[in-house]
Formats: sequence, structure tokens, C-alpha cells
Amino acid sequence: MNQESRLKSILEKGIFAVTAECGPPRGADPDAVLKKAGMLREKADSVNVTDNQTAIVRMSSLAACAILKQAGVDPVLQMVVRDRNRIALQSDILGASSLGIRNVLCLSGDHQSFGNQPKALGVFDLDSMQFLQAVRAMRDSGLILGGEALTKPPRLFIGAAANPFADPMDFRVTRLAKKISAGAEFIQTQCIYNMDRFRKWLQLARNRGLTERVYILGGVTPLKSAAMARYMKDRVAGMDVPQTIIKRMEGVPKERQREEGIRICVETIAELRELAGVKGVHVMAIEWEEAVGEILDRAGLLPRPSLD
Amino acid sequence: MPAKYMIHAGQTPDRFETVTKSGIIAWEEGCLKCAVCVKKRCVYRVYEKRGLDALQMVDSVDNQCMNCLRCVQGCPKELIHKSVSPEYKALGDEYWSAEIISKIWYQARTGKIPVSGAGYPGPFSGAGFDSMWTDMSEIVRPTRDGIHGREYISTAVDLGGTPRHLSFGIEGALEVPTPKVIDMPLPVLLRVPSVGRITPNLISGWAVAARRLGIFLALGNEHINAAPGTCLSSLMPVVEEESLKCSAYPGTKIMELIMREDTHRVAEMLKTIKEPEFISVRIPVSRGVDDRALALAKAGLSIIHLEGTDDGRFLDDPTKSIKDGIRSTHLRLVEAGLRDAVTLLASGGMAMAEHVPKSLICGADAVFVDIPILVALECRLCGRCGEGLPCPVKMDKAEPVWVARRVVNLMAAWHSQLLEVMGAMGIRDARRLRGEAGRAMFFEELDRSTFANLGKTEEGCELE
Amino acid sequence: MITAEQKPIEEIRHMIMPYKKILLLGCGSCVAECAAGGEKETAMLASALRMAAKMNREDTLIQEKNLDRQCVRDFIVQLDGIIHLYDAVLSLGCGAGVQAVAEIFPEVPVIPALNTEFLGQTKDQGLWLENCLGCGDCVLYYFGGVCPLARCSKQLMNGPCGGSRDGRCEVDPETPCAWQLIIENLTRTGGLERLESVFPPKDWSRKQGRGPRKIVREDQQR
Amino acid sequence: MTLKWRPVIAFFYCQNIPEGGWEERLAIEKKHKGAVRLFPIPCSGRIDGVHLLRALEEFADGAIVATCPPGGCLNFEGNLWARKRAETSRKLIKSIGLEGERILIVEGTAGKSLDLMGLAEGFLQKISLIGPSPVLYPKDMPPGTGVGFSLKGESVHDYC
Amino acid sequence: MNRERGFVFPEVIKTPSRFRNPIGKYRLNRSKGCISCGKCLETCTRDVHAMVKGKALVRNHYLCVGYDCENPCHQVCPVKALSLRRNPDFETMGDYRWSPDLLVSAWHMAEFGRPPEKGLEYRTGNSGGGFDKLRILFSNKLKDRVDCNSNGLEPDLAVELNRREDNAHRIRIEVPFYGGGMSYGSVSINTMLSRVKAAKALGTFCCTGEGGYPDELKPYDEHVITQVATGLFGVREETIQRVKIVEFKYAQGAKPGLGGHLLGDKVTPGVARMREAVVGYPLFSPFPFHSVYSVEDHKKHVDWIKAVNPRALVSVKVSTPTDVDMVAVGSYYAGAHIIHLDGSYGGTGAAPDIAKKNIAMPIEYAVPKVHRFLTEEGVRDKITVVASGGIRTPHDVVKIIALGADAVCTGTADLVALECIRCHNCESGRGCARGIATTDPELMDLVGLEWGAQRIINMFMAWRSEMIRILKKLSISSLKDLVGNTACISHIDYS
Repeated sequence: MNQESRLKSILEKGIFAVTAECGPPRGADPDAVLKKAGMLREKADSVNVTDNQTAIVRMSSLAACAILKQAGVDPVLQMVVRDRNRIALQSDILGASSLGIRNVLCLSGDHQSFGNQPKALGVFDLDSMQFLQAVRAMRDSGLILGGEALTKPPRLFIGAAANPFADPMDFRVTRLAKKISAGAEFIQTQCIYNMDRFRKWLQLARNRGLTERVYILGGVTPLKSAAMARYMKDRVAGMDVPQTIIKRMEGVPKERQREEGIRICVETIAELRELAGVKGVHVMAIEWEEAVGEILDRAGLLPRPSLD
Repeated sequence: MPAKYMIHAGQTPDRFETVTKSGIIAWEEGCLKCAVCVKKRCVYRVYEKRGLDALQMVDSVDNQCMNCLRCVQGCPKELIHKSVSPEYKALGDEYWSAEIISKIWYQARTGKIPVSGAGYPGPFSGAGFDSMWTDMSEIVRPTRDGIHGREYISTAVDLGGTPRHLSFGIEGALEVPTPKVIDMPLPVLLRVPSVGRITPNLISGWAVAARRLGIFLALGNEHINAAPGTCLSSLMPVVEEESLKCSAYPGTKIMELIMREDTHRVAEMLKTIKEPEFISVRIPVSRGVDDRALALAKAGLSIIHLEGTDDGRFLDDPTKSIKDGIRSTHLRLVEAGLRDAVTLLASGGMAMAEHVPKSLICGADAVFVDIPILVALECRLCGRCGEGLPCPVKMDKAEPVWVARRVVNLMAAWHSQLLEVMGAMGIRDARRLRGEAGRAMFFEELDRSTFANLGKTEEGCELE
Repeated sequence: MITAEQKPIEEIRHMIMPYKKILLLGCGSCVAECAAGGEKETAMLASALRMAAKMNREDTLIQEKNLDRQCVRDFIVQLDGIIHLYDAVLSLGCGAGVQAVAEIFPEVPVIPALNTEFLGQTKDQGLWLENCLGCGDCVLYYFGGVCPLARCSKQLMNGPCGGSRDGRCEVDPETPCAWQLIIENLTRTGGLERLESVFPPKDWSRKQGRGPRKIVREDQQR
Repeated sequence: MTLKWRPVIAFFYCQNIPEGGWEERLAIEKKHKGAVRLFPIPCSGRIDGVHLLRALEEFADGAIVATCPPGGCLNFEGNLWARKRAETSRKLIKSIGLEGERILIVEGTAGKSLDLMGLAEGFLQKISLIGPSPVLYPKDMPPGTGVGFSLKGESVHDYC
Repeated sequence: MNRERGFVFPEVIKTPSRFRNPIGKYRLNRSKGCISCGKCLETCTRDVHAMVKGKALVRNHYLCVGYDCENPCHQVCPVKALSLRRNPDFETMGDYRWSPDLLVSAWHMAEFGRPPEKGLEYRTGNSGGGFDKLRILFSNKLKDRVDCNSNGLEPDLAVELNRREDNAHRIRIEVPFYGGGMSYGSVSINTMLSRVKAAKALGTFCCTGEGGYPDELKPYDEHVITQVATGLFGVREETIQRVKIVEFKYAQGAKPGLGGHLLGDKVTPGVARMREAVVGYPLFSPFPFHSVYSVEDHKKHVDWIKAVNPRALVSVKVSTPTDVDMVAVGSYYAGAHIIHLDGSYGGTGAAPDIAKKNIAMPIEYAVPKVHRFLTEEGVRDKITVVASGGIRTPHDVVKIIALGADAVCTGTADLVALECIRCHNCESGRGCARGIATTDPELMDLVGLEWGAQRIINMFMAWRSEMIRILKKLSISSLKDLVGNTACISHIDYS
């Protein structure tokens, strides 16, 4: 079993990295995970496993990561602070490392009110920033919160998310800087549709030298339809879908909208590759993992280089 | 001098939340719940006595309020406002005004004189009794230690006629018959009002009150049996001419005859009556009342009752007041030299204590009080009973004892007020008050004589 | 102040069902300020409960009384000699009041009629807003006078999250994003640099987890 | 005693509406002997939810509030608050299973007179259709034998 | 202005209400729709609106002149958020004599020192008779006459009080009014001091009433009239020697022939000490002076004062019976300098309603009667006639002087300047809820001394300026020329 993070290795080698996303099933069926693994293996360098995304109960991210790992995929364990207090979070970090999981993405998580457990207590004992810091300290200093030493520190490549499209704009880069100083080694961004704003954000990050301190992976999501574009614009928090994109999707007949979505996605990836400071792409094909291969192929990112 | 006349009054509470002028509109919405709320600062602790009477839908806050407006002026959110209560506005009518009604309630409740601070708030003058003022004496007054002092101001009057003079024989024996008079300690008689649903309880209470006051209650045939037997001597049955003969009430001292026709025939008829000893003859106050009264006096009748309308006017001329009827009758009798041969009683619109001395000054010997003895029982003069509607103060549930106490209280207050007026005038005997028009001031005369010769306006002049 | 809202009447009816004589106890303090348990609300609830009882032919006596404060013994003892005439007390006090009354009169069940909500501010007439968590360790200084724990949906101490949009919170667009306010305030009044470093995890032991918290002021004690 | 049920309504109205005079009041009382209990109020803003509830609790099958037209209140917003309070009370009675229609609030229309008699009759009719108030005539109890509606030891129907 | 002595009248200093929400005739409502654009603030010239922390609000309803406004804010409001109404609270205040308009006008004068310019009727009440039907008449002839005040001097309002020209003080009051008697006990010490302080500033006097002469008044001795009434409460030789004017009170207009009665509740320790009485027990002033049953007795009375204080002016306060003219003449012959007629509509701390309403005649009838009789007797020039009992406005003053008085006494008006609202409950509970006619220490403090004095000064300065305006308009240069000048007034029923 590979003991290193493939994602880390790719990024360190200066190769334009590719990550994809895998949502665990709403059931206890490991095959569903394996099926998605099959679709993404060889396509992406690493695969993120979401942690009860949009606050809907699914197979635990940690378990799904373990399955992926067994299937030969390099998983990125997403962990949200919504559902676990600092004790559970730290213990899961240790567990993940022990299972050979080598990437962790520290997140706040979608608010519980959006999902199917709106009556749940949101824990938010730590926030994502504090969590990053805690994981970094566990790994680098072998200390947990409060300063006690671990018998063996975890081995993890530590990531965080960033949303260049949320407000207040000016503070977004500050927050990126904070995440970096808290311990983030790679950043996966929110889906990019508004390239102008993304460039602006990137420029600010570059100005502060942040792009030199962290690997930024631009997030993309292929649109399935004009309706989805509109939905994402209006209903999904933190999402910025410009009118031009919606127009473009609406401009083609319904049956060809998927194709158009993929085309936009491919174009976006092409643009991202040209940007200084973007070190990779994170493809979040929501419940459409089969499209990932096509997108990456058309974007010229396949096949993935071998590290051996 | 008889034993001093005292009326023992005592607090007798209302049965219902009383209607007062005040209406408070207080909004809770937006209330800041200030640490020291203006409601807590209320000097009269009005807001502490809060309580909704679900039957009347009256909040006790309203009728306890004394209108200082401090809460209105102090609330930081200006959430409290005042308004005149609609129930108060609806009380009574133009003559029996809300003001009069609520003052009667107060007196019936407490037995006390209405007293207030600041000057008189009412209009300059008015119709009827309101167009006269009583006099005062600047330096002379009868008693040395106040009107309630040890020296006695007598409010007693006599019912019955007295001879113009007495004559004595050589031995000093009286040559004329001893005058037959009833001594009444107060120049007031009660009588059953013409309005309201009169129940046996009310009659019973009123009769008791009359007895305790030493005065009479005039009442119709139909009510006699409702009065307790012990009060018989305080009753004054009122009968129609035709039923006169068959309606002698043993034990009564006085009865009243409603006169319909020919004076002489009635006079003859009355001569046949032995019991009761005193008979009052009631005639309406209308045009020519003075002539009719004179005719009765000449025919030898000794008690004449002048009856005006319930709002104190002539029956046939609403522009004329009962006060004018009394005055002209009195003067006519004086002219004829017969004034002392008769007792003049007056009724109609006696609503306030001041109407008693004012009637006396105009020439009456005593007055009948009717509607106020009903209002004393919280009656609102709403007239609902007349329409077959339920009484808002459940008059039928009034207990006789309570009724009596309320009426005694009212009369106690009126008595005290009579003393005030007499005291101010320096008059010590109510009998002396009768016809003392020179000790009164009449608006029409005064106003004209004072103001008729001021500057005259002309075209183009300016008034300010 | 402490805010509260009346419970649904069905729930109240269910709770008082076993009792025949019930005293409704209003509170003139915080819950009166937020129009949940003051004199007026008590009168309304009492009337409604009496009606409900009559409708259902329940032979229930419901009477009302108001205390200035239900969380202080000196006010509660005013019930002495009264409370025993009842089978139960339905309290329109906050949770603190309910328990205080129950503690002083343990023989009578005390039932809450309100849901105690939060510590907050009267934002506008008829609008109350939570703005304090009562965490026992005030951090307002660091956050420009806006509490991220009480006012950020995710209690972020290093926010804002990616859902902040046009100054609004992703969870409820009616709610202003606390972090937007924090950043604005600190921009205005200086101190934005405080946000450059990562704010360490909160010490929640001051808030909960050790049983009821208490404050001891020896200088106030006798 | 006849057991036939006659609806009784409590009618609150602002004294400032032009039709709120004594004559109108007496006319309604005369026509509906006891069935319409009229409560003129200094301003509809004086109306409290408690007034409506207590009326329903004590004697009325329905309670109606008539206010001046929007913008016509002498106290500016009295009618606004009256409406809100009536609505709150309606919610409350609905929550105990009483028909919400037993509380009605009617606002005047600017420039149009408010026919109190008509309103009273309309509401009486509406209440007749809804039926006796289960508060005053609890289940299984024929109208006229209610026990729940006495105050200070006297039956309210003595008055009505 | 006093031409000889150069008397300087006090300054008017704006002195607003003690209460948070002063009551005016109108109310403005700002609905939720207000966008705080500030247009109303720009439009209003009367400081009705204010902007507080970016939110526009109506701060001073009471300054709004309502429908008389020349540029109404509610019409310029771009979102129609403002609406104007008569204030319903205003309608519940006052009575026939002191209409709400008069009350609010008096408050306005007490705050600003000038009559209200718009929106309020400040000249007459609604009693439907007497002053309220009398009008000052400016005849056409005045239009042709050369203005006798063209020399630039203001008409002279001063009144000489000693007209007997005996060896008593020559006293001139700079304004034709002084403060009527209100006893310590019926009003608070703060109220008393406010009145007397104002009297000093205005160059006039103020009477102690019959409740004694509190030490606090000592600094104002020169401006105090002390009263000798039947109860002789607090009357000592020393108090009579302290003052320049001594007033005998025979009767009071509100309760003529009845004497006085201070309820036990109002007999606080301070009052009891002053009156040499027992705390909590009611006090009666009997009626009449039992040593006075004739004019001769009366003369002895006056002589007694002259013996104690030879230079004192003696004023005799009587009410208005039918023979008031005889009483006045009797007083003159007894040696009085001032005959003070207190009409039946005067104020009181507490009196039976029956007395206030019915006994004795209104001052409007008494003054001409007395004036005529004294003139006929040939002694009108030898005695000063002071009228009181229902003088509410500068117009009332002008009218009563034109009917034959030389000057007036005020009482209720002073209290209204202190924000008396005429609720008539001076005697109930803890006394005046507004802290004016009370001895309750807590309520008393509601009226500050400086505040009270300035309010009274302001109001009377407004009266003064109004009277000067009227005299100028009447082309009268000295108030003396107005006395008994009945051509200057007209009664609307007989005009």
C-alpha cells in the first residue's frame, strides 16, 4: 500500500494536479463507493470524499475513504466541524492516518438546517481554522489541543477550502492567509464560473505571496442544465454563477445542455491552467462522476502521470 | 328649639363599577417597561387597582383616574392617552347631565358634599336655576363656630297653613284655633319618580329613608303595600280625585290629591275628609299656575304642590322654568295677603342640592325630590327599562337597606349643602329663606344692567 | 434580557390536564418585556384556558396572579398561603422562574407555560434578537462588539464562512452576516489586524458541562 | 325557561365612528333585546385581547369590533392595534378549538358610513350558523342549561 | 417701563415644560413608512421635528400649529408618512372657563414669554358669558386719531396703590396685577417662592394667603403682602411689621361666607409649625371675623394694623354679594387703601362645589357696580380697586379695568404657568399630582424654584406685552385712562 499522499507528490513535482469528488452513498453499501472509485481511478490524482455534504446523512467520510484507499485510490478525507467536537475530530484524524489516509480537507460544513436533520445540534466546537491548526500541530509537533503529546503523530497532507466568491471580498484573501498560517498546505476552491472575480482574488493572493505558500486547486463543476445553473446561482450558498453562463446554457436546447456544461467546464480548466498560482483543478461532478473522465480527457489532463 | 337635626351618613359602596368621565387608552405594544414606569408613579395608584369587569367591560383604571395626565405626559413612548368615556357621554340627557348624575352617585356613596379645588369650571350661567346666584353676607353670620358648630341652623319647615295673625282674649287665651302644621326637619319630600322600573324593594328602601330623615315619601296607590308598616307615618299617598274617598290610609299624616278640575268642588270635597289631617293638592306648573294657586288658597286649601316637568319646566312651555312658576305664584300669594295661609311645595327637575335653597328663595316652602333618589341607586337614566330592556345596574337586585342608606346619604349631603348656602347668607332658619329674592341675583337683570351700556360696535370697527 | 415565547396551547392543556385548580403565575420581569408572560399575556392565557376547560366540560378552576419577578425568593414568597389552594402552578416565567418557584414550594407542581429562548436585545417594536450566548468569557472586544458565537450560524471564530453573501447569512438571508458586521466595525473603529491571527479555540468550560454555573460574590453575601 | 338558543354577541365599537351615537345604540338594543351587548369604547385602540376573550368566556357567542377606517383613527393607530389584537385573540381561540369566526373585526371605509345595525345582524346571523358557543354551552348540554357562564354568583343571562 | 425710576423688567428666558410630553392642540404621526429624509425638518420653522441618530422623529408635537401652519410638513413629505390631527388628549383637558386652548396658550406664554402666534385661542374661554362675551372694542375713531404713543414710549401700565395720600407707603406696582393669596399649605413652598420671586422681578407683589409667613419668604419682604384672615394662622406683630401691604381677608370668591378648611392630610409638620397647629388635624378658618359685625368694627380692625405698622397699606379682600358696593364704601370709610373684590369664579384649594357655582356674583358684575358707587360717593379716586376671581388672560385684565378696576390679582393663572392642568383635585390624596398645590415632599419637588419663577415671569411678560399692544391700539398712553372706560369694550349680546 502506498504510504504517501499522491496529491502531495504530484503538487510537489509541479505537475498540474487533478482531484475529483466522490459523495458517499446514503446507505451502508460499499459497492456504491467502489463503483465511483472505478470511475475516478486513473482519472484523478486524488479523490475527495465529502463529509455528510449539505448536512445529509451519508456513509461516513472516513469509512468511504478507507474503501477508496483499498480500491487503490488516493482519498482526501473531508472533515467538517459541524458534527464533532474537538475530541472526536482529533481522534478521527488519528484514525484516518492509521488507515493510511494521507489527505485531509478541514471544513466548517454546510449548516445543519439545510439537510435532512434540521433539528440536529450543530457542534461547531472548533471552527475550520482552529481545526486546521489543531491537525497541523498534531502532525508537526505531535501535540493535541491542550499540549499533550501523541505517541505517534499522524501523517497527513492538510488542505482547506476557499471561496473567492463570497463576501466581504477584501477579507477573503486575508482569510486565505489565515488558513495558510493555520496550517493549510493546499486549497480547493469553490466552483469557478465567474472567472473575472476568481482572477481578481488570485491576483490579491499573489500580491500577498500566498500562491507561493500554498497549492491552489481551482474548483469546477460541470453544469447539467440551465435549470441547474439557475439553481446554483439562486439557491446554493456561496455560489456565483454569472448571467453569461446561464444565458449560454439557456441558449442551447435542453438535450444538448449537458454537452454545453461539459464544454464550459473544459474551457474553465483551460483558463485555469494558464493562471499563475493555480496548481491544479478540483472537479466536483455532483452525482455525475461518469463525466469526470470526459472532461479531463477533453481538457488534456489525461492520462495522469505515473509517480513511480 | 328642637333637638339638633343630624343625618347620619355612612359610606355605602356602589354595586357596579361606576361610570366616570375618564377613559384611558394605553397601548402595551412598544412599551419599554421602564424601570420606573409612569404607571408606577401614579399618585393615585390607579394602575395598581387594575381589573376588568367582564360584565361592563370597564377597566377599573378608568374610573379611578383623576385626570392629572402625568402618565400621558410622562410615558417615553407616548403610549398613554386620555379620552372621555363614551358611557359617560351617554349618561342622562341635557338636563340630567352626566355631571349631575355622577355627583349624585358620589353623594349617595359617601354622604359628603362634593368638594373640589380650583375655581368653578362650568359655564358662566345657564337656564332655569342656573341663571340665579345666591347671596352671601360679608360680615354677619349666625353662628360663631361654623355651620356645623354648636349653634343651630334650622332647616325645618312647616307643612300647612298658618293664620295671618293670632288673637287673644282678655285672659290671654288664644281666640283662634291652634294652627295645624307638620314640622319637617328638612324642606324636602321624597317622591317616587315617574321613570324607571319601580320595584317593591325600592319603595321599601325609600320609605325607610323617609322615616329616618323625618320627611315624607309621596307614592302612588299601587306602591303603598310595598312599604314596611313601620314607615306608614312617613308616607304620603298620592291619589286621584275619584279614588279619594275610598283611600284613607290609617296611620298616614298627609296625602296628596292630583287635582283635575274645579277648585271649589275639590275644596268642598276635602272638607269631608278627616283623615289624614293634611292634604296637599297637586297642580301642574303651566300658564296661569299663579292664578290657580291663588284660587285654591282662597278656597281654603293649605298645601299646594306645584308640579313641573322632570326637567324643571312648565308643562306647556319649555322655555319657562319651574323657578319662574314658583316665583310668580309666591308673589301672587304675597300680594293677596295669603302667603302664610298656604304651604307651597314644588317638584320637577330638583337635581342638585342648590335647587332646594334656590326654590325656597323663589318662594317654595319645600321641594319634592324624585329622580335623584333613583339616580342615587346608580341609575344611569338610560331609559332602557322603559324600552323593556335590561337594566345595566340591575335595579331589581337593589336591597332595601342599601337603597335607604344611599338615599339617606344623598339627603345628608344635600342638607349639608343647604347649611352652606344658608350659612353664607347669614340666614339661620330655612323658613326665613322662603321668598328672600332680594338675597339672590338673577342673571337676566344683572347682565343687562351691567353690560347693556358698554361700547357699541359699528361698521368697520375691530373687536378682539 | 431573557426572552421567551408562549408554548402552544395544546401542550399547555396537556400538561395541566391532571389538575383541577390551577394558578397562572405571570412575571413582570424579562418575560413581560418580551410580551410573553406579563400581566396581559397571563390574563389572555387564563381566559383561553378557562374557555377550553368549559368547552370540554372540565371542572377546572383557573385563576391568575402576577409577581414582579419569579426568580427571586422575596417575590416568590408572596405566594405563601395562596399557592396551597391550588393543585398546580402554571408559570409564565422563564425557566429560571419556573424552577425557583418550584424550589420554594416543592409540594406544588410548577408547570412551564413558556419556552425560554435566549438572551437578546429588543431590536424593534415586537422584534427581539439574540445577541449573547452567556458563554461566561466575553470576547466582544476582539470582534468589534459583535459576538460571533451568538450571531454567526456556525459560531465561527475565524470567519466568515463561504456562505456570506451581500452581508447576509447563508442560513437565513434575513440575518445579517455577523462576520460582515465584525469586519465592518473593526474597519471603522480600527483593530482589523486582530483578525489576521487565528483565534484559538473557545474555552467552553465557562459555558457548560460542569452542572449549573454559579456566581459567588462574597461582598454581596451576608 | 325556554331552551331555545339565541345567540348573544358582544359588539365593541369606537365611539368616534359617526354612527356610534346613543340613538343607534338604543335602536340596536331595542331590536335585539339582550342579544347584542354594545360596548362603545373611547378608541378601538382601547380594545384589548382580554376584552374579547372575557366576553366570549363570560357571555357572548361571538365578539365583533368595529373601528374607524384605516387612517381615520383620532389616535392615529388605535384601529391598527385593535386589528392586530383581534387577530391574536382569534389565533388564541382557534388554538383551543373555538371557531375563529367568533371574533370579527370590521374596519370602516373612508367616506362611507358603518351600518352598526347591519353589522350586528350580519354577525348574529353568522354566529347562528356557527351555533352556540361550546364555551357557554359545553358538549352534550342543551342550550339554555349552561352552567359555565356565571359571574359574581349571578347568571349573566339575568342581564341579557 | 417706569419712566421715573427706570425699572428694568426681567428677561424672558425660554423655560420648557417639566414633562416629557408637553400637550399641544395637535399631534403629528409619523408612520412606519418614514424614510428619514429630513424634508420635514427643513420645512418646519417651529422645531417640531428632530433627527436622532439618523432617524427622523416628531419631538415637539406641542409646538405644531396644526391647520394654521403655512407650510405643512405632512404635505411635503415625499412618502406621505406624516399625518396631522387634533390631539385627542387636548380635548379631555380644561373646562368652560379655562378651555384647553387657554391652558395651552398659558403654557406657551410661560415657556416663551409671548402669546402663541397661531393655532390657539388665547384671549377668551368658553364659559358663554362675562369675559368670554366681552370684547375689546377698537372703534373707527381710533383710526383717525394721532397715535398718542408716537413719542416712542410704551404705554404706562404702572398702578399707584396708595391713593389716600396719607402717611402710608407710596407704592407703585409696575404691572397692573399682583399675586393673590395662596396659603402655605394649600400650595407648596416652592410654588409660593416661585410666585414671590416672580413678583419681585416684575416690580409687583404677591400675597402669602392666610397660612402664615414662612421664613423662606424673608428675602422678598419688600414684595410680600401678608394676609390677616379669620383663622389668624401665623399672624404675628412681627409679620405685619415686615411688609408694606397687609391684606384683610373677609371672604374668598370661591367660598364666600364659608371660611376656610385645610384638610388634615395637608397639615404636615411644616404647615403645623407655621400655623401653630397639630399635625394631621384639619384647620378651619371661621367666618366671619367674630370681632367684626359693622363698619365701625371694621375700622377698628384697620386701625389695629395701622397701629402695628403705621406705614402699611391696608387691603380689604371681600367677595361679591349683592351689596358689594356698600361693602366697598364701608371699607373706604374704615380707612382701607385697597378694596380687593374677589369674584365668585375665583380659585381655591378646596371648596364645596355648591359654593363655587352659586354663591355671590361674578367679578364682571361686581366691579362696575363698585366703580359706579364709589364714583357717586366721590371717593373713587381715594381707593384702589383690585379685582380677582377668574382673571385668566391679558384680555381679561384689560376688560375688567375698562369696567372699573385699577388692577387685578391673579392666582390660578400663576399656577397654570406652573403647569396646573385644572384637574380640580388639589385636595385629594397626596394633594396636587403635579406638585403645585401640595405639601407632599416628594410631589413638591416636581416644581423647581428657578423654573417656577421664570415660568411665571415669562407668562406675565407676555401679558404685559399683550396689554401694551392693546393700549397702543386703543391709543391710550396710560392705564389710568382705561379705568372705567367702558367705551373700549363691548358685549356681544348687547352690541
